[in-house]
Amino acid sequence: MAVLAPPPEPVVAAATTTGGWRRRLSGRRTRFGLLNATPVVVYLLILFVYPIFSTLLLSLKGEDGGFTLHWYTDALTGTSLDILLITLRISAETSVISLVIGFLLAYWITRLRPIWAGLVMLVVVVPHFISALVRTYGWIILLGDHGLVNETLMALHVPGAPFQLLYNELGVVIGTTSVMLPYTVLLLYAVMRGVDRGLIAAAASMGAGRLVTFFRVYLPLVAPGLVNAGILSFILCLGYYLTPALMGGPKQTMVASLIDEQVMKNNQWNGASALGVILLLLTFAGLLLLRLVKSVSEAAKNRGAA
Amino acid sequence: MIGLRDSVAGRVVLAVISLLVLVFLGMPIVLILVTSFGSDALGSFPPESWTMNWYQQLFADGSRWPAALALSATVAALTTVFSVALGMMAAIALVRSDLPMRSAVYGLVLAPLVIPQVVVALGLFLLFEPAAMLGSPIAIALGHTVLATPIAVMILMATLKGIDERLEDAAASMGAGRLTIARRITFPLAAPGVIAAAIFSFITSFDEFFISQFLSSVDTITLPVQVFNVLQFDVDPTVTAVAALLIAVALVALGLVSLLRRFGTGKQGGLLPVDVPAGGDTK
Amino acid sequence: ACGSGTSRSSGSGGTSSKTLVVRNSGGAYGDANMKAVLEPFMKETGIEIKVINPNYAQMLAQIKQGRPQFDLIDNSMIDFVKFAKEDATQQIDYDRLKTAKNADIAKNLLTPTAVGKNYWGSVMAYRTDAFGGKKPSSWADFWDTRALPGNRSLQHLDADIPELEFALLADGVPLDKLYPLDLDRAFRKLDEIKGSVKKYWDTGALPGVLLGRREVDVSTVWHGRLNDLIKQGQPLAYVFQGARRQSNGWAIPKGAANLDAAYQLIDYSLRPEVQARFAEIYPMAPVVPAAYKDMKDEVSATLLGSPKNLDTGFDADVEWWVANDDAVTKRWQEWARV
Amino acid sequence: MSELHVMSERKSPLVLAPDGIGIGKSLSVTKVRKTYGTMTAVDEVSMEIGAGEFVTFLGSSGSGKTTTLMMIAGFVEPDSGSIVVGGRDVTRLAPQKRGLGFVFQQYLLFPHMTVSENVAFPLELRGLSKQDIRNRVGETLEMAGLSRFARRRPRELSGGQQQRVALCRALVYRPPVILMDEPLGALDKKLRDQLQTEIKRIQRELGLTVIYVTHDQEEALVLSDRIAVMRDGRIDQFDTPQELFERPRTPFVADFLGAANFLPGTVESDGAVRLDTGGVVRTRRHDHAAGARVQAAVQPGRLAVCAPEDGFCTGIVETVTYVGTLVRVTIRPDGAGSTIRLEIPAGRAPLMGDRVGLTADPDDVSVFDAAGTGG
Amino acid sequence: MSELHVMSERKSPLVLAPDGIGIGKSLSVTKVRKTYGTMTAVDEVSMEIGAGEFVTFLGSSGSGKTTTLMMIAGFVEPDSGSIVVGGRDVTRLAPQKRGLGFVFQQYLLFPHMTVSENVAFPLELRGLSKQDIRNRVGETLEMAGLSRFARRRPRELSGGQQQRVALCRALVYRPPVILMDEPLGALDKKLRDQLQTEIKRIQRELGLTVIYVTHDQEEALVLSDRIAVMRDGRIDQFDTPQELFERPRTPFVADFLGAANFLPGTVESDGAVRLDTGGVVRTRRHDHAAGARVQAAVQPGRLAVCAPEDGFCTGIVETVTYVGTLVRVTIRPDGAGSTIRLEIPAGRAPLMGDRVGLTADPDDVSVFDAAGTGG
Ligand SMILES: Nc1ncnc2c1ncn2[C@@H]1O[C@H](COP(=O)(O)OP(=O)(O)OP(=O)(O)O)[C@@H](O)[C@H]1O
Ligand SMILES: Nc1ncnc2c1ncn2[C@@H]1O[C@H](COP(=O)(O)OP(=O)(O)OP(=O)(O)O)[C@@H](O)[C@H]1O
Ligand SMILES: NCCCCNCCCN
Ligand SMILES: [Mg+2]
Ligand SMILES: [Mg+2]
Repeated sequence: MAVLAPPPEPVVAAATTTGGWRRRLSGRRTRFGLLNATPVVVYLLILFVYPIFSTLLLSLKGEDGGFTLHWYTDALTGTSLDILLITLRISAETSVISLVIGFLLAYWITRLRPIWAGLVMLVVVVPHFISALVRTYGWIILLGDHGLVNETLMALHVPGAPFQLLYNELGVVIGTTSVMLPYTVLLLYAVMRGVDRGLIAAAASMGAGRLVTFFRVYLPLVAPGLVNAGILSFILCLGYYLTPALMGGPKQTMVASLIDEQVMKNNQWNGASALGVILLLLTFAGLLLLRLVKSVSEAAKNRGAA
Repeated sequence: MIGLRDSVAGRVVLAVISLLVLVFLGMPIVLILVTSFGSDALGSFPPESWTMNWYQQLFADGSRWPAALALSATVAALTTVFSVALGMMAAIALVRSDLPMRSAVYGLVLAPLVIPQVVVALGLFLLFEPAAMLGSPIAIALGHTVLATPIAVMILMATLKGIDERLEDAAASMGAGRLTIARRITFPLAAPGVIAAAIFSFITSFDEFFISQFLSSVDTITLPVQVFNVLQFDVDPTVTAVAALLIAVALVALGLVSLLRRFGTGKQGGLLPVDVPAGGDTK
Repeated sequence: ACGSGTSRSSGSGGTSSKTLVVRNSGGAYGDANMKAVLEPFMKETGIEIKVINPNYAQMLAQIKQGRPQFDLIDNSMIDFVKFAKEDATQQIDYDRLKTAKNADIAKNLLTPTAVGKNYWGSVMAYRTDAFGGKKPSSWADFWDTRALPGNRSLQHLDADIPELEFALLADGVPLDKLYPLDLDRAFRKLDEIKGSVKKYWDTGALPGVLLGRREVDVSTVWHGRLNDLIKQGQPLAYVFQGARRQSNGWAIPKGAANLDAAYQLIDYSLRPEVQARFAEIYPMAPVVPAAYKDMKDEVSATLLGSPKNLDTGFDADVEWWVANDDAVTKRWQEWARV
Repeated sequence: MSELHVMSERKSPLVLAPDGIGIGKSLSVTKVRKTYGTMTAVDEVSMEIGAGEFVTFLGSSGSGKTTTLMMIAGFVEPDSGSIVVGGRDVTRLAPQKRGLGFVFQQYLLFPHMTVSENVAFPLELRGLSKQDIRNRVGETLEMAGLSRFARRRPRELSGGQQQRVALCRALVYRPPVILMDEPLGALDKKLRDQLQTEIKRIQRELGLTVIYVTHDQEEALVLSDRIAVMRDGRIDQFDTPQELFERPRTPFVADFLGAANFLPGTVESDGAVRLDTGGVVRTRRHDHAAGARVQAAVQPGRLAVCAPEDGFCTGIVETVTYVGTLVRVTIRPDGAGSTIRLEIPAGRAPLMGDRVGLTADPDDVSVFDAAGTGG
Repeated sequence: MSELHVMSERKSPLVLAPDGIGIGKSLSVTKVRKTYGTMTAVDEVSMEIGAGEFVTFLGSSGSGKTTTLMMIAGFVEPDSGSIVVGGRDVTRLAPQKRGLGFVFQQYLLFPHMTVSENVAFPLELRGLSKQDIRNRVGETLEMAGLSRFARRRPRELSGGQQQRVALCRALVYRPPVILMDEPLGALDKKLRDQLQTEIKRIQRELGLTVIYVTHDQEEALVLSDRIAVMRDGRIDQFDTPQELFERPRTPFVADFLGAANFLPGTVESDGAVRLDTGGVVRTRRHDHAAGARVQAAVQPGRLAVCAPEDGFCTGIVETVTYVGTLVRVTIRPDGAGSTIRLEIPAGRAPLMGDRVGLTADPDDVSVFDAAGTGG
């Protein structure tokens, strides 16, 4: 059950005493939350946490069965570390680019008539019904040295053409971005729809130009969506391997490919688990950082307002 | 009722950029479609001669494609139902309540996206194998739901945040129960998000490889597994015909969704998760 | 449609279960097997066969659970060495294989836990319209980017063992002196070509596309992958000189439910006529020399393992590869990244 | 139509109630309290409301009216205290189970439904037949002058039209208790008069219990059986309009209802007040001892102008403002003290600069402690 | 602070204006028209507003007030017509370039900013120093009684508090023209009086041009230099309050401003009106010919009770309602005709059932065609 009052500020809500806890748990909003959260939590405990637990424990087990951290040192040194770093970089690049493009597209869609908006969404979404393996052949035809893009550029005598658009980092980012775009577009669209256009009018009434209105009003209002979309595409990208493998070169190996290779060829789960745990920790650390940044900027703002 | 128009120049620039991006996104698919009618598919482009050969092979006797397509569609549909239901509840809990240990729950929900899929797949195998559920579409769907739910939750959370929750309160004040509120208020208002979540749940399942592979049995091969098997070692242009077919199926399915919405609500709506913007005029 | 490990294993114990479940990699290879081997076998014996396509890790997981869904594995011999190390496969009882006994199959294909059945191999392929009439004919030519300028493609480690042997051959190592491989020398030689390698292909289908789209002019390729394209008129050709041969074979997993039928099928598949029948529809070569006797020359000429072509290539030393896999993998990854 | 009534449980159909028997429920609020952080929005408010009573919350902006209503409806959980509706403790009950109706200050129309769909919604919940719904919705919209807009979406309506839809949506299903948060605030006088009459009629005919929030004193006085005057999260006085107006218990109430003039002075032995400005004003009965410092309070409308020698106080007319039927006059009293405001019929207005005296009926003069400043 | 003024262009800093020189701009609206589908929201409205003038739009709900304001501000594009601000045609200009201020009916506070950030926003746009902004924001919030809430978010405020923030946000930067759409609608009388005074003070001191929308006649009369009475998308009359009230040009205006009583009758040769109920009522000058069917209109506050024999009309007192300072009386006239409403000082109220006569000053009686029904 939703309640009219907005949720109390975290500071206020932080019930530290047990008495506070008991009161919180007895609140209708709390019970409602527990009721709704229980299915997914139980589901994930049974189908996710429990089954992978023993596998993840392997990351702490040596070949002889004893405790070891060497899978972690392995994962954090040499090639593995390189791969981890490149994965983070590609994921970051991808999520930034797909946020920017996704933002533009989503905004455009909010300004279109429903029928056109629907068609645009179709174009964005439909490619994803096709296996990445197959889609790649389309990319080759489009982006290859003799692909349509380069042929066109050469026909136009663009200096430097043909450009290498595949089998390097650019190729990977093109591929992963195209995969992540639908997520960012649809997510941002859902958020943008909720923005009261009247607020834009309000800013304009005070003489705010388009840029100011955009940065001071529109952007903050869709910021939660941007954060969500950014997190989602970043995380999805972290675990993505097909497109990078298909559209990148050997320097663009992603962690998921590495894991896949270790497991599928060598039945080597320990290292794979270590990498998985590291990804998990990195993600949580990232989320924590986000929250920290948010509360620090909030605090700074409050201090400024004082 | 109040809104600010975008400037003409801005609109033009935005449209041009957007169209370019769209062409870029759609082009590979168009190219594959064209290729699928070429006699030397995957060999040259544009094709030197045309053929329906690959489509015939798709439905030839002994072809595994129809079964794989049917299985994937079934599994994806189940996954969609599971993960949208779970995701909606989770999103409501995360956005609309005072949930104790909210961050922990959020972290748990996101974790399946980060853990390598092979690891998840092995875990599910170890869970379902003793239960004699290998090859069961339900088992595969339950597995895919683990991956699809986080995505659904993310999308639905963003959507819910954009909906004035006091509207739900208004309905409650008239005596609407929680289900009624969900059905009549939250869902219609969240429709774009719900449909987006459904689409991505479907796609997540439809495109998933490891879990499908690990949970497969003698007669259950999903489409991605079949595509992988086919392309792993050989050049088989039949996949282009499969791709073309899938595009058709996707278009029909998405078209149906919009029709259903139109008839369901009696309102003029768009094709996909698009609705008249809630916040202002449409122009 | 819910065949499950549990229900099968409960009936384990020889002949009680009528169905034989065969694992192979599916795809065109699986289709050809079905047509040339499995279907005729079913017709002849009345034994029903089902095919399943789990991959390596998945098979191991099933075997370790004690209830593999399959009775017979059709896979690359190199994987069987790994299986043996994992103690996942049974000792082959050669007494139960009448056909194999005197078929003159190469020794390295009759291992304690696996029986080879079809040769395949990695070869060079190139666009015939690429080098202005010049044709590469050896790995040295592949490496000679000055004489034959153009993009190359080599196989990625994700697809199979790296192609170190080709580098050594290009560097002048004779065919019979390859093993044990000189890693330093091989990678030094690979350094030379690295700049021209546009893509390390990771699926068997890719070289055909890369060559067909003129992304590269010369590439390594699993022999046979280009046959259809060539038939359709694409200007592509193979070079057999220096081909690396490997073989697919049979092995029986621990816990297999239907041993008898498994042995029967192994034996059946090694009959010369069955071997030939398969080779005619799928470009893999029989391991039984007698199979070539009745085969048309056009066919046998295109097969890597035919007596005529046997000397142009070499057999991959799978024992060496498994023993050195980890080290090579690590080194290859590091090499490829810098 | 008016003889239909609604059960408090959702999904139950509307039931015919015999004429004249009220369906309203009694309400009892005990020491409810709500704090936001360090801010106390509602501070131990208690009140007993009888079935079928029309009660208004009157109070300045931010005094806790909406918050109190929200707690009664169940949208805000009180930190402490209890709420009983029709004998049943609903303090921890979900809003949808309380069987109340609500008109929200911000309307909260469903943007995805048309006007008639919005109004039909509560009826659909109660399982009425299509035909009944159509009739009821039609009648209700008609009453509010909205028939032409039945098929519009809320965002295609003007502010006042939206507010009327919100009112219709709450009235249409006749909940036994209706909470209305400034339901007519955006309407012009004519419409407001008309809808006040309708609300009152429906409330009377069905015996509904209504809690009404308004910032319009006149509206409160016209509609209410009793008025609760709120200030800073507390109820200053809860009384009939007449009582409130004539016997305000605090300077705040006196001031809030009529923007009273406060005249400081000292109690004489006969109970009259000698003003600091000199004159003596006779007052209503009070229990301040002789010699006590007090302030005498008089509403601007209860002061009359007279010859300077006849008044309890004299001064110069400073401003005369024309406000339609009435004229507002401010007078600067001789000696010290702040200006005194009067509202008098237009015909009897003095001219600016006139020297005048002031008189008042003793019954219209309240006496308060000097401490109270009249908020 | 009050001597600061704002240029019409964004980003330009606030500029000191010499005291007494108005910074307001003139405004000219010519035949603007806006239709939504088949609905005409605003129908060829024209008006000239002088620099520094305070103009109020008064009109019933849905009459097109907000729409007209929106067109002036540039948020709604007129289908036809033109709008000139300070001599410059702005009809096709983007809102942010028009240099106007706006208080929206729905407040439209920025939810992601605190109260003080909301109010500071327009100042930041104009590049004021941090210190200046802090001071200006502080003063403005102080004026509206919001200082305590400076660091809250809008959703943590009561309805009236939010409305005041919206007002502050528009006043703080002193735009030369401010459009206000019911800016005080959610406030109680006391606060409203106080803020009316502030608005008026600021407007006068800086010579701002203000267009104000209200549904409150009294507010309109108090604040405005001129009032435009709107009905169904048109302006019925655009005049000074006094003119409007005393010489309404249409029955609608008469009715809307004071809920006039309309008495049907026939014009006599001397210009007086013989009512259908019998008596003769003297009226203000009019140009209806003798024998014409007309209706005489009198505001309830302009009627007085007298002995039955002295009145132009007699009747029985039907209801007497207590509304504070005044008493509302309805009288059922002898013979036919609808009830007549009076508002008279509480002291002079008749009793229910009394037979009374009615009189009125001839200057308070307007005469209209019989056709006009008075809306
Ligand atoms: N977006 C719209 N679509 C259709 N009709 C509209 C739209 N906006 C306003 N209208 C109609 O135009 C008319 C004028 O509306 P407007 O908002 O100007 O009225 P208003 O005078 O401000 O009324 P109120 O006092 O109720 O706010 C109304 O009848 C309204 O229903
Ligand atoms: N969510 C909230 N967080 C913090 N303070 C709040 C919140 N909601 C209300 N308040 C504060 O509680 C007090 C009472 O608010 P409430 O909305 O009940 O006032 P109100 O009497 O309805 O006023 P108005 O007439 O202006 O609507 C106000 O001071 C307000 O600022
Ligand atoms: N993991 C081994 C891969 C072997 C590839 N075999 C290619 C044979 C094609 N039919
Ligand atoms: Mg309120
Ligand atoms: Mg309006």
